[in-house]
Formats: sequence, C-alpha cells, structure tokens
Amino acid sequence: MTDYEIHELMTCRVAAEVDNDGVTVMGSFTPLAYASYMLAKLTHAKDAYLVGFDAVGMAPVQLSFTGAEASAYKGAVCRWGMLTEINSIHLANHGGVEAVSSAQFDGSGAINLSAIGPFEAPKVRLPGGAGAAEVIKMYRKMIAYFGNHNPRTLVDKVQFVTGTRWKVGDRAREEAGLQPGPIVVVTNLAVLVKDEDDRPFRIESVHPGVDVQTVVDNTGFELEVPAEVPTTAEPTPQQLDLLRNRIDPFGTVKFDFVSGKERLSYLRGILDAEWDRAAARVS
Amino acid sequence: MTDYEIHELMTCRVAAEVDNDGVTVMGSFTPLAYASYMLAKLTHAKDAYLVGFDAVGMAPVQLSFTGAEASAYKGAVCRWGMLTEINSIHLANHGGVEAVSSAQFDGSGAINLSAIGPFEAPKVRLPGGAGAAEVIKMYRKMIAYFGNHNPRTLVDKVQFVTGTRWKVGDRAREEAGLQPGPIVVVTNLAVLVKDEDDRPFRIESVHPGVDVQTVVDNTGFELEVPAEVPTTAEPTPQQLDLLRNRIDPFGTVKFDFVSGKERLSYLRGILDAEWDRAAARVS
Amino acid sequence: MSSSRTNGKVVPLESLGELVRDGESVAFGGGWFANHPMAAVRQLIRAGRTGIHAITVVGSVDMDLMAAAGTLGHLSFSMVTLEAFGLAPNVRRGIESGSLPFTEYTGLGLLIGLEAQGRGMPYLPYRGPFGSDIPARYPEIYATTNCPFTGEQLTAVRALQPDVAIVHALRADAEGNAQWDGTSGPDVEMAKAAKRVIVTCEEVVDRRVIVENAHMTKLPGYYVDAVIEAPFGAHPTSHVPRYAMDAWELMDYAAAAGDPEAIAEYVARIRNETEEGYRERVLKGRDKVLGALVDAAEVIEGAQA
Amino acid sequence: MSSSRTNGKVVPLESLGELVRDGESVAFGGGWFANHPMAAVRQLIRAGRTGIHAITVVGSVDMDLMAAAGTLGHLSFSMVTLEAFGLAPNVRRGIESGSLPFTEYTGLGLLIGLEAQGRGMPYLPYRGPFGSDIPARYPEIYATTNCPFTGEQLTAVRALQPDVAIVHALRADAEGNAQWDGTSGPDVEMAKAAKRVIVTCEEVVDRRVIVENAHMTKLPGYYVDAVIEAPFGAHPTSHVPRYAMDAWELMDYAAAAGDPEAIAEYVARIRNETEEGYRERVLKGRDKVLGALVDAAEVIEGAQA
Repeated sequence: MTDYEIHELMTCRVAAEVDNDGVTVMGSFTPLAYASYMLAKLTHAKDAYLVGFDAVGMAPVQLSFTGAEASAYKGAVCRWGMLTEINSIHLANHGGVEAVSSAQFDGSGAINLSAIGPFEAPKVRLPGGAGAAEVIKMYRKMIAYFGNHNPRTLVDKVQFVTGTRWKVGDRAREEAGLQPGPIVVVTNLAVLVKDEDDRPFRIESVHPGVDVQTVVDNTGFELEVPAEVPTTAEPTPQQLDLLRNRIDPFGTVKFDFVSGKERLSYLRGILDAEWDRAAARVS
Repeated sequence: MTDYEIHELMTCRVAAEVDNDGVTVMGSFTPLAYASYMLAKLTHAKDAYLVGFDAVGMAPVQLSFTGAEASAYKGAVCRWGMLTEINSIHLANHGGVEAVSSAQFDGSGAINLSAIGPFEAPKVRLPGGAGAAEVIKMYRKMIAYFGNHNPRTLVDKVQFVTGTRWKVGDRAREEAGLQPGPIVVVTNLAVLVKDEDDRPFRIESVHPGVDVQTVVDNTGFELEVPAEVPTTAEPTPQQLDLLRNRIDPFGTVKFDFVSGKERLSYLRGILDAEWDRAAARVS
Repeated sequence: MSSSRTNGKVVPLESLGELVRDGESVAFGGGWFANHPMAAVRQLIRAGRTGIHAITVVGSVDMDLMAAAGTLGHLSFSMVTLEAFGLAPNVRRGIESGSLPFTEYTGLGLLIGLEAQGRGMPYLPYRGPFGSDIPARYPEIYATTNCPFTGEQLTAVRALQPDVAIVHALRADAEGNAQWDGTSGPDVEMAKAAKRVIVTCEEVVDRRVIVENAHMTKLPGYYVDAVIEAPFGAHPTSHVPRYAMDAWELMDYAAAAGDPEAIAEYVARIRNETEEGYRERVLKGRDKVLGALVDAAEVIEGAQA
Repeated sequence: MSSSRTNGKVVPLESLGELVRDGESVAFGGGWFANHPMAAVRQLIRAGRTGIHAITVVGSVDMDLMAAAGTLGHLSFSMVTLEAFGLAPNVRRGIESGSLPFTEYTGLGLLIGLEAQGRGMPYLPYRGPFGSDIPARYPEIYATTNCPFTGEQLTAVRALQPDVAIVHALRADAEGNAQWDGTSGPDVEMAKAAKRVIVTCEEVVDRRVIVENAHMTKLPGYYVDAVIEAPFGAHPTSHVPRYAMDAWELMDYAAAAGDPEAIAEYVARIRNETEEGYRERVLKGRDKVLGALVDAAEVIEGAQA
C-alpha cells in the first residue's frame, strides 16, 4: 500500500463520481474539486465534458493558483459567458457533477453559504452561494465535501438555506423534470449518501482507520448505519502519481487542509514556486 | 436635373428615414431596402449600425444577388445568430428602421404576407412574414414600400393580419414601452405617413408628375389629403452616382420593377455579370 | 487525439436514413438561401423518408424540394420563399390543395419556442406579435401571460422540441464540436432544442483545429449525436465563406419546380444518384467560381464603416 | 477610418468620475479574481464617489476595496469572496455592523434579471432556487409564476436595470465594439441591461483590428457610451490571456483588509496617486512575470482532451 494523505483519498473518491455523461462546471478555484475532475478525465472518464471560467470543453489542466484560469482556455474548444453557461448547462439539465463545500450542511441536503446568526445582522457574513442555490438542485449528482467533519459544519438544520437539493429521490426528481441522482458527502472521515427524500443519509463507507461511531459522533444530523460499513477505497499508485506529478505538483489541494498558522506560509510557498516558474520564462 | 428612374427616387426617399440612431437589420435580400441603407450610411447617416445575415456592425457593401451575404461579413465587427439578434435588437428596443414590402397593406398599418383567401385553404399561399409580425411593431420607424401602387395591394383591410404596427401614435407607443415613430409608405407614386392611431394615412408628397387624385384613386384605404401636397425630393447627382456606381452597379434594385416577361432575362443578365466577375478571379 | 476516438461521432451521409425515422419532427437550419443542410435534405429524399414534420424559420429550396419529393407530412415555418425566383411552388401547391398540413409561426415566436426548450423552460414570455391573426389560430402554441411584478400583458410561446435537428457547419471534430464563420441563423437554437442533433459540415477536422479557432465554436460537442462530412453540403444555398449561393442552379430549380413533370424528373435525378454523383453532375467545373463569388463580393472601399 | 471619428467614444480614465454620479447603481463585471474593472474601481474611489449601489455576480477585491473606501451605499451580490485569501473583510464588516445595506441574490436569478432587462422583458421565468430561503426575503425581486400551457410552477425574477455597467475588455475601438478572449463572465449581460455602458480595455484599437477578430466581439458598439484605455485595468485580478491574477498583491491586500488602519492607508495610497502612478508603484518590474504566468500555465500534455 502506498502512503497517501487524506486529501488525496478524498480527491479520488470525488473523482469516482465523475463519468462521461453531462457537463461539469468549475466556478471558484476549489482545488480538491478541480483535481477530482482532472483525475477522472485522465483515467476512467476520458469524455467528461469540463467547463472552467468561460472555457468550454477544456482539456485536463495542471492546477495552480495563478495559472488555473489561463490553462483552462488553452485546450478548450469554445468560449461562452456566464449566462450562456447557465442556460445551456445548468437549466438545460446537462449538468453532470456539482461539487460544493459550505459553512453549514444539513441532513436534508441544504447548504448555508449566507450567514451565521440573523440574516440581516449576522454574526458571520459568509460569501454567498453564487449559482449554488439553483445548481445543486439541477445537476445529476450533488457532491458536498468537507475537510473537517464536525457537528458545527454537518448540522441538524442549517441556520439559513442558501440552497438545497429540493428533491432527492430519483422518482421525485424525475417528476419535477430533474435528472435523477444522489447526494454524496465526502469528508475526512467517511462517505455519506442520500438518495431518498424520506430517509436520512447513510454511511456508505468509512475511511481506513476511522470507526463508525466517530462518524456518528461528529455528524449533527441523523445517520443510517448499515450493519456492514465498508472501508473507503484507497488511492491507487497510478492515481497518486497523476495527482502528485501531473495534476497538482504545486500542492494546491492540500492548502485547504493546512491549519491556521501554517496556512499563510504554505500558500506563500506555492506562490513562490509559481512565480519562479514564470519568471524563468522572462529572464 | 439629372435623369433618374422611379426605383432610384424611392431608394433615396427610404434612405432619408435612416439616421444614426438604433440598429437596422437586413433579412431577406430586398435590394431596394439594402440600397437605401447603404446610401444613408454613405451620406447623411455614417454611424447607422447595420446588421445583415449574422454580420453585426457591417461596413457598407456593394449589392449583388450572389455576393450580398458574403460582403456583409467582410467589414463587420461581430457575428451573432438569429436569436441573439432578436433579443439584442428587436425586443431590446434598439431597432431603428424596418422596411417591409407585403402582398397586402392596409390603412391601419397591417401587413398580409400569409394568405389570399381562406387561411387554411388559401387561393394564394404567400411566403409568411418571418419576423415581421413582431418587428414592425418594435422598431422606431416602420417603412413599407411598393413598386406598384394599386388598390389590390394598398387595401382597405388585409384579408389576414400577419403583423401590424399595433400602436401608431407616439404617446400610445411610449405607454406600451415601444419607441415612438411613424409608419412611412413609399410607393412608385407617393409618400404616405401615419403617426396617429385615430387618423388615416396622409399624403406627405407625390412624386414629380403624379397628381394627388391618381394617388387617391389607387389607394384602397382612406387618405388624408392636405391642402398643399409637396413634390417628393428628386435624387441628387451625388446620390445617383453612389447608387449606380458604388452601391448597385449590377442593377439589382431595378429587378423588382421589371415586369413579367423581361424579368427572367433581366435577372440572367445580372447573374451573368456576377459570374463573369468571379470567373475572372479563377482563370 | 488517440486513434480510438478518431471516428467518435462521425458517420457517413448514407447513414442519415437510419438516424431519422418516418414521421419524426425535424428542424432544418439555415435561412433564406444561406446554409440550409441540403446534402441532408437530398439524402432524406434518397432514403425515402416520409411524413417528416419539417420545422424551418426561413425555408427556401430545402422545403420546396422536400414538398415536391413527398418527404413532408407537416410544415412548421415562419417563412418559405424562393426570393428573387418567386414563391415556393411545391409548398404553395401543398398548402393550397390541403395536402400539406402546416403551422405558420411568427418568426420570433418560433425562435423563442426553440430557445425555451433549449434552456429547460416549458415556455418563455416576450413582447409578442400583438394584433397579428396568427396567435389566435394556435392556442396550443401562443397564450397570453402577465408579468407578476408589473402586470404587463405578454405573449407566452410554448417550448418546441424537435425530435431531430439537422444543421450544416463549416467544420466539426469527432466530438461534435461545430464551428461556423458566416451565417449560422437559427442553427444553434434548433440544436439546443432537439432530442437528437445531426451536424453536417464542409469538413471534419482534428480537435486541434477547433481549439485554435475556439471563438468560432457555436455548438459544443455534448449536444451532438452524429457528425457527417458533406462538402458543398449547403449547395445550392450558400456556405459563406466557402461558397456563395448557386443562383444558376436555383434558377433551374425554380423553372422546374412550377411544372409537375419537370420537378418529378428533378427529384428522380437526385433520388437515383449518390451525393458524390450530385456534386459531380451539378458542380462540375463550377465549384471554384462559386467560391470566387465570395471573394469577389465587395465592401465599398473608402467608405467609413 | 477618418480622423473625425478616431476619438469617437474614447475618453480618459480621469473622466470616469463625471460619468458615474453619487448614488447610482453600477454593475461591475468580472468574477472571482478574473477580470474585474479594477482601474475603474480605483478611479471611482479617487473621484470620491459615494452611495454607489454596486451590483456584482461574484465580487472579490473590487467590492471589498470599495466597501473599505466608503464608496458603497448598497451591495447587490450573489457572492463576494477573497477565495484562498479568506472572506472579504470590509464587506463582511459592513454587513455585520449593519452599515452596508445589501441584497443577496441567487446567482442564476441575478443573471436572469439582467438578461430580462437586456431583452426588453419586465421579468423572466426559470426553474429557480426552490427551497432556498433567499426568494422569500425579496418579494419585489422573486415571485412564483405558472406556465400557461403546463401549469408548472416556476420562479419569476424581475428585470434589473443598473444605471451604469462598467466592464473590462481586451480591446475596443472608437465605436465601442468590444472584444474578450478569455473570461467575460457576466459582462455582456450587465452591459445589455444598463442604461449607460462604460468599457475599460487593455487597448483601444482601430476598427480594422476588431473586424479581423470579429468572432471575439461580445459587445457591439451600439451598446457602449464610453471607451477608456486602461492597461492592466483588471489588476490585481486577471485579464487572460494578457496577465494572470497578481496573487502577491492580493495577499498584501488581504493582510491589510482585516485591519482598519492598514486598509485606510491602502485606500489613501490609491486615492493620492494617478492610475499611472498605481501601475508604476505596484507593477514595477513585475508586469512581464504576470504575463508569463499565463504562458506558463499548463495543459496536461499527452492527455486526451
């Protein structure tokens, strides 16, 4: 077994949800989601249709903070703008996988990216959801990922519903004109899945070394615990090689897993490396 | 005074309606309208914004049957498609001048491009209106032109309303969210204008040598006849020079004024000239 | 691009007859004498398709030829015209005799109905053809609706979903990414609305060519089911900037179209030849001049744009 | 092009303060750290504009800087974030303290509201953010409506007309025809919706350059009131393919933004220098590397696209 880090396992698990059907759109630079999409496209989902910024039909790209946007355009077949994208992908039911991370997430599949505390005078004003309010409903699969699985993030009920899956079960979704598909939550501890409106999330798998009770204790909403809970698949050597050497050599995915004090210097380290590579081209 | 033909006078009169405001769209190859727009853009309305086919922001072009489309793209600043055009020009109230010719036209400003006789089993099935049903309502100025002013074309009431100006008076138009502007009819005999809902078309001018009674006799709807009816301005030598030598050297505008028997050979003559010019480039 | 994907969605024109079934609704791209998917029209005729519900925004020789060949079961249109060459005789005859059921749309209504379907809406509102006699004829297509904020009365047009859209592009790759340089007309909205999309094109190219001209891609490959290479595939209509409309062939068509015997012969010739045979017969020695008509077309030099 | 039209709509950046009045609503283009019209943002701060109702789809340093400078009277947004550099401290402070009135849109709702205005509609329906708590907060923006044909319940979003839109393009000519190569985000919809449109651009070019790249024109000149040449006008956000985001300047900004004294100093520096002075101070010797970051960005070679 190869050594790996938890963000690598999570990236591989998110990648497993990406297939050759539908279009996946990258908005904000969320390295774990980006890396997952690239990994899928380089392995089991070569025909995955990716859109990043206004680059439509991207080639797989190497991740970096300053270069992700530019690289998206380099191998892309088309240019659109935000409105064409939402009308041609999201609302047209062509969306494949939507991966989000939010300050709060609850057992109904609702996300809070708006406010902790009263909406009009919040304790913490959050960034807002951009298109997530509509998009997590429209896409075939909704993925939520969290680097720190705890009951303050995975809550019983979000304080404000920025957006929600709305209909969860396949039949309810199809009746509402939506693509059928599950909600998959990937955390640093486990994988949780919800595919019916009236049943709670169930633990699909726990990561190696994590016991089920730890997951239950750290989750603020009810969980269904199967009699047998398998262990999440570990990254393969091929996946790790692609992630480390081709997709994310600068280590951008790990950034979101670095805690408070080291965070800024970790970021500076990546940016120094990006600067040096670019500077070498002009000197 | 320079000798001129009636289609030249009509072209100049239509051109006089084109100004620097708004966007004018050329759909079907209607040479008289095209020539008018080019003439305006080469003289008093240099900033007229023209769209031809999907060429947006055209330079003025020389007319020909086989080359009009290609030339539209050569000096254009942008490419759109039909839907973007209707949403960005017609429905967005950016339309300047819309010139139409129809099988029937009546005193309310309605056009019939659909059917003579019963709609479901017509005596003559006409081509249909394309976007005219909506567009003649939306544009600031509606122009209708007719090479043969007679009471079978300018009728009391069209047999089928393909489209209509809907609101005519400036105030009624503005209250409906439309740009204020008149209906101007330019024929081989006269110029008729309507700018109020409750008043009939009035004779704005008669062409040189045409008397007012001839116009009244040949119009199937009520006309208001002012005490003094001026004579339509004749083309200037500069206008004729531009039309004959720069805009329409092949004589495409005249084609619609050539009667039945000579019509086909006139067309063949133009097409031969177009072919020869092109063939000279490949031999 | 690996060899395993080189062919991708590319199929020969001959397979078109299997891709479109009798009785289906088919939206045909292009407008006026520009860029109709004529090679596909001819192939549907060769395949003997019947009962096709054709949808066109501004049809011309494409619709008239299919009317003559007995391909059509219904015609939805906002205009069909042969312009300088007159009315469309076979469409006209079909409607006047009652043998060709039809739906006359207003032009914006038809495009917005396609748009609605393409963006996942059961309808879209717009400032419609107020005063026109058309909407009242088709209450299943046109309705009135009100703005929930201002109360303004608007026209609602129902989403229109063709079974198939057939459009003709300049080039496409094996993934179906399709590019236009000149007139694309209603092609993109038709493709976005249809259940299945067939792109004919002047040339199938490597993905690299598409990437290098990414701003010309109007239809990304995820919409497209089949790509067919059909050089001069819009002939006798134009595909700018490759070639102008073939006014001479159109004049011959118009002359034949008004005469039942002559048009039957015209159709039979097409039915009994391959598309390659058509090109050889009709274009022979003339293809270069049809291209040169584009080059010869003039902007008025010295004028301010 | 004749000399009389060479200048056309082109004005200097310094005139921006006269083109935008206190209290007006202004839509700002770009998204995330891509292509915000930052030179215009800085110039509005220099001009001392106040009470601006800023509209952004995904704002970042643009909104936070104006919040810090006291430019904003209201903020309409679907997201404001400094991404890797954290929440936007001055926007956050303004909302949490109640000093910055705000409207939180859902992202698609905001874009479709702009679209509605741009296409002459008082509203547009769509399959909205069902289940979200946002619509109920703003009944003047979101309503429910039903399809007149199917009865399906939909979300109606009201047309949104900014007084002004400010967007940053790659290049524009004197007629206002504006082109983008990389990210245009919400720019076109903002421009189509606004009463007045100001285009800043990396470079003012001759019309001929626009014609030669006609497929890159996303905004035709008839929409545009003023063209302003502003090289590095999106800095410290990106303008691909000219330059990447300046992550180093953004890190400095983020460090200052959380501290009232430091951000006051940051704002004062901008207020007391010209845009040229800003470029000299911040870019000095670094502009070539910011461009090279674009060149260095890699597609994964050997992979299938």
